[in-house]
Amino acid sequence: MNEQAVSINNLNKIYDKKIILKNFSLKINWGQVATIFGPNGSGKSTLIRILGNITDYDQGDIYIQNRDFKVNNNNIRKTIGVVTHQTFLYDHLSVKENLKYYCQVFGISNYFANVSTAIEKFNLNKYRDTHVRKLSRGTQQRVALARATLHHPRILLLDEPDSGLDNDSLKILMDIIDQHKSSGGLALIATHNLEFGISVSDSLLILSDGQIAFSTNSNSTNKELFNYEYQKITKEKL
Amino acid sequence: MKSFLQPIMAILWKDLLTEIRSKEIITPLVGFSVVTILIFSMLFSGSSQLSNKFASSILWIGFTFGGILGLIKIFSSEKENNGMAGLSSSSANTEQIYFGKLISTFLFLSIVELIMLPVFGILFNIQIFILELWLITLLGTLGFSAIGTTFSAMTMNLRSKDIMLPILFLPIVIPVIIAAVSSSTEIINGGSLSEIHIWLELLVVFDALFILIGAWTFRFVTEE
Amino acid sequence: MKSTRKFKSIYIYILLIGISLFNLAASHSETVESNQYLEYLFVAYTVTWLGFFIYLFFISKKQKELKNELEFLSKELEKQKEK
Amino acid sequence: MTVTMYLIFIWVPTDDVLGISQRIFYIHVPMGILGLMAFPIVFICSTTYLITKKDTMDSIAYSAAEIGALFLTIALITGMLWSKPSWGVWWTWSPQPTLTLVSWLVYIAYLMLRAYSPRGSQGAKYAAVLGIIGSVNSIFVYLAAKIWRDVHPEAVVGPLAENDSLDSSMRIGLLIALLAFSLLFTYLITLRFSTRKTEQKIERLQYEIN
Repeated sequence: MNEQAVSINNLNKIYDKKIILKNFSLKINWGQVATIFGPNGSGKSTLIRILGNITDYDQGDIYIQNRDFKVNNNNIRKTIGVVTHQTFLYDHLSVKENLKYYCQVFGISNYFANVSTAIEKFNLNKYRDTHVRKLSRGTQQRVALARATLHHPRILLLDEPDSGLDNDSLKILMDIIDQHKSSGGLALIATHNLEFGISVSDSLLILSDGQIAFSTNSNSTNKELFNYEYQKITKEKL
Repeated sequence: MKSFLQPIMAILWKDLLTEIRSKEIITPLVGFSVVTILIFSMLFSGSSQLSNKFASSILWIGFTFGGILGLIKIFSSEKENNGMAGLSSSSANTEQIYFGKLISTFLFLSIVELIMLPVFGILFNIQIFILELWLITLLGTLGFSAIGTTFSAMTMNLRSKDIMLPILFLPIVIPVIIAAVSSSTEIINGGSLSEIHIWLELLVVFDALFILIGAWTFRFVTEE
Repeated sequence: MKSTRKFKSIYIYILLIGISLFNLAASHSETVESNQYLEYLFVAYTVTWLGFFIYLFFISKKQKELKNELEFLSKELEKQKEK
Repeated sequence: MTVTMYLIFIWVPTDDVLGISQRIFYIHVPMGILGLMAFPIVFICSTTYLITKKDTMDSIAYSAAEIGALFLTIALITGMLWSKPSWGVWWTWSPQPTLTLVSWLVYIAYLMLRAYSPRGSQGAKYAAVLGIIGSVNSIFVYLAAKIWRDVHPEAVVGPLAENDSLDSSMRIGLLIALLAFSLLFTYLITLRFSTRKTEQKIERLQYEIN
């Protein structure tokens, strides 16, 4: 039987009198990178927060590796890493301390080795003992990425991971995503950056009013069509 | 067992480190509580008989109001840094998060008590180095933290949370205050352990029950 | 809908007649008759019934508002469906 | 319906003006008992809600808490009006009034929490947690106040101290009153519950329209 990595069926989310996701369904396979575009408030971030177990959902099912998301949630969460536009980092702790803390929370026993590899991988050596509140937004974002990949998750959820990143950091990010993909991992990305999104992903989605308004596979032929659709949907919203 | 304790200790370590660096909880709390009992002792001065009877009530009034300020602060660092979201996206259980926060709340409030008791002893001329008195204080503080952690996490997401916390919290904590005040009055006036054992039993049962309820309900107050 | 409402008012009637009958019986069973603290009793009963009355008043007002809103919303929904 | 109720409510007390202050008892005690009876309801419904996430359970808990608050308010006022002529004081801190007052505060906190928390399932979850903690806590409040009274015996003037002196006809009267008021209690809860249902229906319609 073919194992579906992530399968979302008829997901509904209502928050404070507003429908954020409406009968949302999506399937992603291993080794795939899917990117969601969409105007602000279309439900991109909420979707990622739901899959990252930060926000609860009202109706619908999520299956990860054919296992119900709400049952035995702990083991599933070990396979997921999340980056949102909140960094989840503590201002008064240094980069190293933050990473060590999250290693322990994730139940990783040899956290020293893990923290050093992560610091190396994201080129953070310079900042290892700097308090997070003194870092620039871009560096914080890099630490957040390091934090999300500490436990080597097979599923990566990235909400605007490119925000505030300079070109070098963006390159690191894209390398990470490529590596992740070739090692059989899966990534779901939400972004506003069309170029970045199209270059890293296999399938592209446009979300509007909590539903998929348009979806396509990314290859050169329909890039322009996609661009056109994106402009249309965003304009409608304005 | 070790894997269950690891996240709890991590949360405790993180809270302590943050507190050592930012000094947001213990210092203002001690200041507030000490000023409160100072004012009361000033008002009751001259009537030593009266003040002896009310001494422990005053200690607990100071501690309760200071403690509420502390509880408002306990989750504000998590709120500012979105630490709760980070924790719930990790593989830590809500029970582990609850115990981690409970232990750090308990530790902070106990440190405050540790500083307040000598001040209290000096102001009211009371011998404070009695084992039973410390036992009661610790049990009371534990019950205080057990409920406080849950309500602090709950009110974090409410509108006008600074007012809602005392409104929700004070009626619930009344049994703890009654038990702590009347048993420590007994002890201060030379009572023995056998006279207050019923209060100790009440406090132990209260603490145990509300830690269990807190651990179970914590997932519901932190889910978004 | 209408029949349940009638049923409810009968329910209330029986209840109140029961209470008043019991009150009559109780007043005969009193051995000591003293009107010394009459005003307290009067205030207590007034407060009680007034409390219920005010509560019921608010509930029925709320129900009326809700009914209006429900009608408005279902009309709105029909309009949307026609579109 | 409201009009008839109004008439009857006025008529019933006029029938009764002849009694003495002791008769407040027949209102006060059922009010107190029923007001506290709301706690087990809130506790059971809140627990069930947290486990099953069924909106009905949450609505019952909400209705019970609101009616409980109403009953306890009346119990507190009538209690004071009874205490004053009987013992010459408006208020004593014996176990029953302590429990009543603290429970009343808990219900008020519950209703305020409902008003101040975000709409939808989150507010309901918060309220359920408070409901569970508050219900369990009421046992401790009673115990604490009772032990306290044993320690300070001068405070013994509880309403139930009077219980043994009730003769049989008074006891029957009390039972009838309790029965009548429990019917009213149930009726009010169902009324509030159906109102709550309508509210939820409207909320759902609003979602559909948006």
